[in-house]
Amino acid sequence: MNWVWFHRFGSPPHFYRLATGMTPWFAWAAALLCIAGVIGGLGLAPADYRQGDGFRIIYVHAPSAWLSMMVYVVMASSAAVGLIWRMSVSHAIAASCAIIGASFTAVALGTGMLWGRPMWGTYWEWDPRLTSELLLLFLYLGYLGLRSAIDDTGRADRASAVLAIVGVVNVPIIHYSVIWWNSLHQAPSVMKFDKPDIPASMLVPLLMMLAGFTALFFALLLIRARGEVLRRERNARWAADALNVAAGKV
Amino acid sequence: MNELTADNLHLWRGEQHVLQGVEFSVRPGQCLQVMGANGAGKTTLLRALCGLAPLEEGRVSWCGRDISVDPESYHLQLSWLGHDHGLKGDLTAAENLRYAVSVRRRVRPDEIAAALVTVGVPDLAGQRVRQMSAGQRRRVALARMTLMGGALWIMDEPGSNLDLLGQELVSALLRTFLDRGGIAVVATHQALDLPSAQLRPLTLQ
Amino acid sequence: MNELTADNLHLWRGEQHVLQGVEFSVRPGQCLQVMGANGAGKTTLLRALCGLAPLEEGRVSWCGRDISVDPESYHLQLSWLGHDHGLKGDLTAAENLRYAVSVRRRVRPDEIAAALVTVGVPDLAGQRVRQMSAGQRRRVALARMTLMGGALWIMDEPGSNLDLLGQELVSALLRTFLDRGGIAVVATHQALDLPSAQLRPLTLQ
Amino acid sequence: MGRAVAALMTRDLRLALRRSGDTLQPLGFFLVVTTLFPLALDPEMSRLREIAPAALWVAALLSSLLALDRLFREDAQDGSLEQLALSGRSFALLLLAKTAVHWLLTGLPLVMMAPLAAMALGAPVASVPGILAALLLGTVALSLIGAIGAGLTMSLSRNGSLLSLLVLPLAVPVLIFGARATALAIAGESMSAPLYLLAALAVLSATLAPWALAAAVRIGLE
Amino acid sequence: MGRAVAALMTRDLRLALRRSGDTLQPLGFFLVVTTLFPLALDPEMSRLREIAPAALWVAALLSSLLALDRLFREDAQDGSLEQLALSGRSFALLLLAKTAVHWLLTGLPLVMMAPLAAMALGAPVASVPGILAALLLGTVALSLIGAIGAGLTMSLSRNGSLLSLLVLPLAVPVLIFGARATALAIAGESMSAPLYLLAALAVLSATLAPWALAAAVRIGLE
Amino acid sequence: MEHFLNMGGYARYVWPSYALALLAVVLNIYWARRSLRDAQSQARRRIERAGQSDAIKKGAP
Ligand code: HEM
Ligand SMILES: Nc1ncnc2c1ncn2[C@@H]1O[C@H](COP(=O)(O)OP(=O)(O)OP(=O)(O)O)[C@@H](O)[C@H]1O
Ligand SMILES: Nc1ncnc2c1ncn2[C@@H]1O[C@H](COP(=O)(O)OP(=O)(O)OP(=O)(O)O)[C@@H](O)[C@H]1O
Ligand SMILES: [Mg+2]
Ligand SMILES: [Mg+2]
Repeated sequence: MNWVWFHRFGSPPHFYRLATGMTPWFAWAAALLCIAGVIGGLGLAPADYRQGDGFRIIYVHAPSAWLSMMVYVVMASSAAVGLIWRMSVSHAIAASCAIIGASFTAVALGTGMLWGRPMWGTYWEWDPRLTSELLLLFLYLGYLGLRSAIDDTGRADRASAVLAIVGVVNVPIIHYSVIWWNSLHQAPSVMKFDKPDIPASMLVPLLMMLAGFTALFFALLLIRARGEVLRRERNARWAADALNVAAGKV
Repeated sequence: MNELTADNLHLWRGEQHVLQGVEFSVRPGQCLQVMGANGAGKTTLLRALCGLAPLEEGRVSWCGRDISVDPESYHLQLSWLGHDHGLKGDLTAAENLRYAVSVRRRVRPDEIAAALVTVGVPDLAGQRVRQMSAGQRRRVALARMTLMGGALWIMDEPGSNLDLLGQELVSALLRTFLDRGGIAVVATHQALDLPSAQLRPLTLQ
Repeated sequence: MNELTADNLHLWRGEQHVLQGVEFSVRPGQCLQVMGANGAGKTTLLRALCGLAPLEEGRVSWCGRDISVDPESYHLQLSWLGHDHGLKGDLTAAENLRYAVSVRRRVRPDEIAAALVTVGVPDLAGQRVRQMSAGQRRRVALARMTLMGGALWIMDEPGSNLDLLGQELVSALLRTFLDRGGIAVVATHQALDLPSAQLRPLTLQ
Repeated sequence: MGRAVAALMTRDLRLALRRSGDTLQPLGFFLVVTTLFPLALDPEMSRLREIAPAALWVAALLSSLLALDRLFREDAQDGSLEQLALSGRSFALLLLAKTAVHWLLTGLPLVMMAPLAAMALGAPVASVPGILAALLLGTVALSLIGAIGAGLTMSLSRNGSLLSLLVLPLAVPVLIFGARATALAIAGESMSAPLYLLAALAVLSATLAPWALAAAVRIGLE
Repeated sequence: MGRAVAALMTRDLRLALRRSGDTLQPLGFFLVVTTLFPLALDPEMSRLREIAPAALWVAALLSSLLALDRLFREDAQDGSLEQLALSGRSFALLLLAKTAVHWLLTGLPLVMMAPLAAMALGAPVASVPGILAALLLGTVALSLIGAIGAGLTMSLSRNGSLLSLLVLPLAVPVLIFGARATALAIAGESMSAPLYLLAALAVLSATLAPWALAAAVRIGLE
Repeated sequence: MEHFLNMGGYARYVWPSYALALLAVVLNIYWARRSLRDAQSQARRRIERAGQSDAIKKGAP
C-alpha cells in the first residue's frame, strides 16, 4: 500500500492546514447534534417506566463516559504512532487528548454519582465499573503529572507515550467490568452489537448525543493539536507562513 | 576499515542550539581532541556520538553505517567514560571492574589486577570505591576503559581530579591504544601529550 | 588577628594513617596551597580543618581558639567548597544561591546577579543546575563562595572541570579575597597564579 | 535564625513542588492508596468501616516511608548537607526544619484528606474530628521518628543502611494507638486514652529528635 | 548474554546485601501492615478471614512500591546505567535482570512469608497453596509494572508521589484478581478463573515490560 | 413548563448533571482556544528572535 497520505499527514505544515480547515465542520456538527440531542432527550423522549424522568441523565452520562474511554484509546494509539515513526504530529495529538479526556471522565463520574443517588440510594459505591472509571481518571492525571514533570517537550512526549500505551490495558477492563463482576451498574445496552433494547424515541437522542460529543472532542482536539504542533516546531519558515508573519522581517 | 564519521550534526538543548552542524571523520590511530569553553557542547557531542542523545538532524556513522541502525554491535566496539565514573560506591574496585566488564566479555582476576597496576592504584583492589579519593576513583574508571576493549574510546575529561602523573597516565593509555589501531574521541581542557600526527583538534563554540 | 593554625594533626582512615602530624599556620592575605598525589590526604585534611572529620590527635585553632570549642561562630567565618558542589539540580542557579546564602545572611537579588557575572555565567541565572554543563555548575558553586562571605575560604580543587579561563578566574577570585585580608586553604593539582608572597605551599605524601 | 530556617524550608518545598500542579500529587497519592482497600474487598460498607482505621494508618506509614529514604540522602550526595553543617547556624534546628517540610509533604496532606478518605471508607461524619486529631499527632510522630532513622541510616551508610529496621519498630506503637483511636472514633466511643498515648509519643520524639538528628547526620558526614 | 545477565544480577544482589536494611525494609513493611489489620479491629477470626485477602494484597502491592524508587535512580546518578546502555548487550534484557532482582528481594520473600501471614490473618491451612500460587503470579506482575514506572520517573528527582500515581492505577487489576483468588482460596472454592486472569496479566506485563522499560530508561538517560 | 423544570421530582439530580456537562464543555472550549493562542504568540516570539539573529548574521542593521 502507499504511505503517501501517512507522510503528508505527518508533515506539520500539512497537518496544521488540514486541522485549521476541518475544525469548523466538527464544531458545527457538534453544536447541531448536541442541541438536537438535548431537546430530544429532555423534551421529546418519554419518561422511563421505572426511573421516571431520572433516566434523562443518560443523555449526558453515557456520552461523556463513552468519550472518557474513546479519548484514552485515541491518545494511546497516536502516542504509539509517534513513538514508532517518530512523528511529532501524532505526539502533539496525544498530548492534546489528556486534559479533554480527564475532564469528560470527571463528568462521567459526576453525572453517574448524581444518577446513583436516586437509583441506588447512594452517591458512591465501590462498584467495579465506578471504581475502574475512577482509576481511568487517575491514569489521565498520572499522564498529565508525568508530562508536567519533564521540561523538555521531546522527552515528555516519548516518556508519556510509553505510559499511555502501557495504560491502555485498563480500558477493556473498564468496559467489561460490568460483565465480569456482578455490578450494580447496568450492562451495555447501546454499545451492544446486536440490536439495542431501548425504544427508538429514547435511543435516537442518545445516539445524537454520542455523535455530538464525539464531534466536539475532535473539534477540541484539532484546536489543541495545532497549538502543540507549533510548540514542537524548530524550523520557523512554515510556522511563519501559517501565522502569516514574515520571518527575518523584524 | 574502522572509521567514525559525523556529518552535519544538529542538536538543541531546551531553547539553545548547542550542536550547529558539527562535521568530522576519525580513522584508526587518530585521536579527536574536542575542545571548547565551559558549556560549548563537548559533553553533548560525545553523548550524541555514543547514541545517548538523539540528534535533531545529521547522522553519526561507524564504518560507514549509521549507528542508529544496529546500535548494539556498534556499542560492542565502544568504551565510554563520562563526567561521572559509573562505579558503585559500596563495591570494591575489583568487584566494580569484574561486574562491569563481565557484562561485555569474560574477564580473569589477573587481568583486573594488572589493569589496576597500570592505572597506578595496585593496592586498592579490595577497597570500597566510597572510601577512595576522587582521583583514585577516576583511575579505577580508567582501568575499566582499558579492560572493556573495543576499537573506539570516547572519554569526557578523563583527567579531571587527576594529579600530574595522572595526566601523563591518560596520555600514555591513549598512545598505546592508538598505536594498536584504536580510534579515540576525547573532550579535555588540558593539552594531550600525543604526537601531532595522531592528534585531530576540534574546537566548539 | 585572624589566624588558622594546625599543630600535629593525626588522622586515620580505615587502616591507613592519612594525616601524619601536619603542622602549619596561615595569616590574613596568605593562601595555603595543599598539594600531593591522588590519595595523599588533601581532602581529608581540608575536611578536618572544617571540623567535618574528627581528629585522632592534634588541634586546629582559629584565632588561637580550638575550633571544636565553639564551632558555630567558627563556621560563620568559613566558606567551604568540596569535590561536589552542593547545588540542587532541580533549582535554578539564582534559587540555589539565594537559598544557600540566606541560611547565613540576608542577600539581595542584584548581589546574586553580580556574582554570576563575576564567575562568567551571567545568562544562566534562570537555568536549572541539572541542565548545566559540569563547568557551569562549578562556576555557580564559586559564585556561592564569593557570596557566603567570611574570612576563611577552604576549597578542594576549585578548578576541576573548568576551562583555562576558569582556572584564571579561580586565581583572580583568590587574589581579590586575599587582598581584602582573607585566609585561604586550597587543595589543587594545577599551579595557582598568585604572587609568591601570598602563596604558602604544603605538600602531603 | 528565622531567616535561615525559612530559606531552607522554602528551598525544600520548592524542590518537592516544582510546579503548582505538584501540590496535588500527595493528595492524588492518598486517593489512590485508600481506593486500593475497597477494591481488594468485595464492597460491603460494614466491612469497609472496620478496616478504615488500618487503611488510613497504613497509608500514613507508607507515605512517610516513601519520602523518608530521600530525606537526607540526596542532600548528602550532592554536598548541600555539608554546606548546611558549615553554615554557622544551629544544625539541629536546620535538620528539624527539613523534617518539618517532610511532614508538610506527607503528613499534612493525609490529615487534610482524612475526612474524605474516612467518608469514602464509610466512617460516620461524627468521627471525623477525632480521626483528624489522631492523624495530626500520629503523622508528626512518624515524621520525627522517621527522620531520626534516616539520620542514623546516613551515619551507618558505610556498612549499609538500616533505615527500616530502626524506623518500623519505633513506628509500630504509633500505628497501633492511632488505629485504635480511629477505630474508637468510628465506633463513636471515647478515644481519649489512645489519643493521650499518641500525644505522649509525639512529644517524646519531638524532644529526642533535634539532638539525635544533628549527632547522627554529623557522623554520617565524616 | 547469559554471563552478562548473571554478572548484573550478582552485582545488584551483592549491593542489596551490603545494605541489608534497605533490602529488608519492604519485608518489614509487609509484616507491619499485615499485623496492623488484626490489631486495628478487635480480632474475631471470622472478620479477619474476610479481610485477609485485602490485607495481604494491599500489603504486597505497597511493599513492592517501597523499593521501586531506588530501582534505577542510583544507577542513573552514578553513571553505571549509561555503562549498561552502552555495553552492547540487549538493554531490555539487562533491565529485566535488574527487575528480576527487585522481585527476588521484594516479591519472593512475600511469597515465602505468605503462609505465615495468611495463618496470622486466620486463613485455613488448605488455602495456603492457592494463596502461594496467586502471590507468585501477582508479585511478578507487580514488579514488572512497577519497574516501568520507576524507569519513567528515574530522572525526575523530586516526586515520591508521582511514581505511585503512575504505578498504582496500572497495578490495580493485579490487586483485584489477586484478592479474589485469595478470597476464593480461603473460602475453599475453585480459584481457577481469577488465577488464569492473574497469569494472563503476568504474561502480558512480561511481554510488554522489556521494551517499555528500555524505552523509558533510554529517555531518562538523554 | 413548571412540570418540565420539576423533572418528575428528579430535578435535583437531572439539572446539576446537565449543568456539569455544560460547564465541562465550556471550560474545554475556553482552555483549548487559550492554549492555541499561547502557542501562537510563543511561536511568533521565537520567529522574531530567529529573524533578528538572521539579520545579525547577515550583518544587516
Ligand atoms: C459514579 C457512578 C457511575 C460511573 C463511574 C459510571 C460509568 C459509566 C461508564 C464508564 C459507562 C460507559 C460504558 C461503556 O460504554 O462501556 C457508563 C454507561 C452507562 N451508565 Fe453509568 N456510571 C455511573 C453511574 C450510573 C448510574 C447510577 C446509572 C443508572 C442507573 C448509569 C447508567 C448508565 C447507562 C444506561 C450507560 C450506557 C450503557 C450503554 O448503553 O453502553 N450509570 N457509565
Ligand atoms: N538538559 C539540558 N537542558 C537545557 N540545556 C542544557 C541541557 N544540558 C546541557 N545544556 C546546555 O547545553 C550546553 C552544552 O552543555 P555541555 O555539557 O555539552 O557543555 P560542555 O562542553 O560539556 O561544558 P563543560 O566543559 O563544562 O563540561 C550548556 O550551555 C548547557 O547549559
Ligand atoms: N572513608 C574512608 N575509609 C578508608 N579510607 C579512606 C576513606 N576516605 C579516604 N580514604 C583514604 O584516605 C586517603 C586520602 O584520601 P583523600 O580523599 O584525602 O585524598 P586526596 O588527597 O583528596 O586525593 P585526590 O587528589 O584524589 O582528591 C586515600 O588513600 C583514601 O583511600
Ligand atoms: Mg562536559
Ligand atoms: Mg580530594
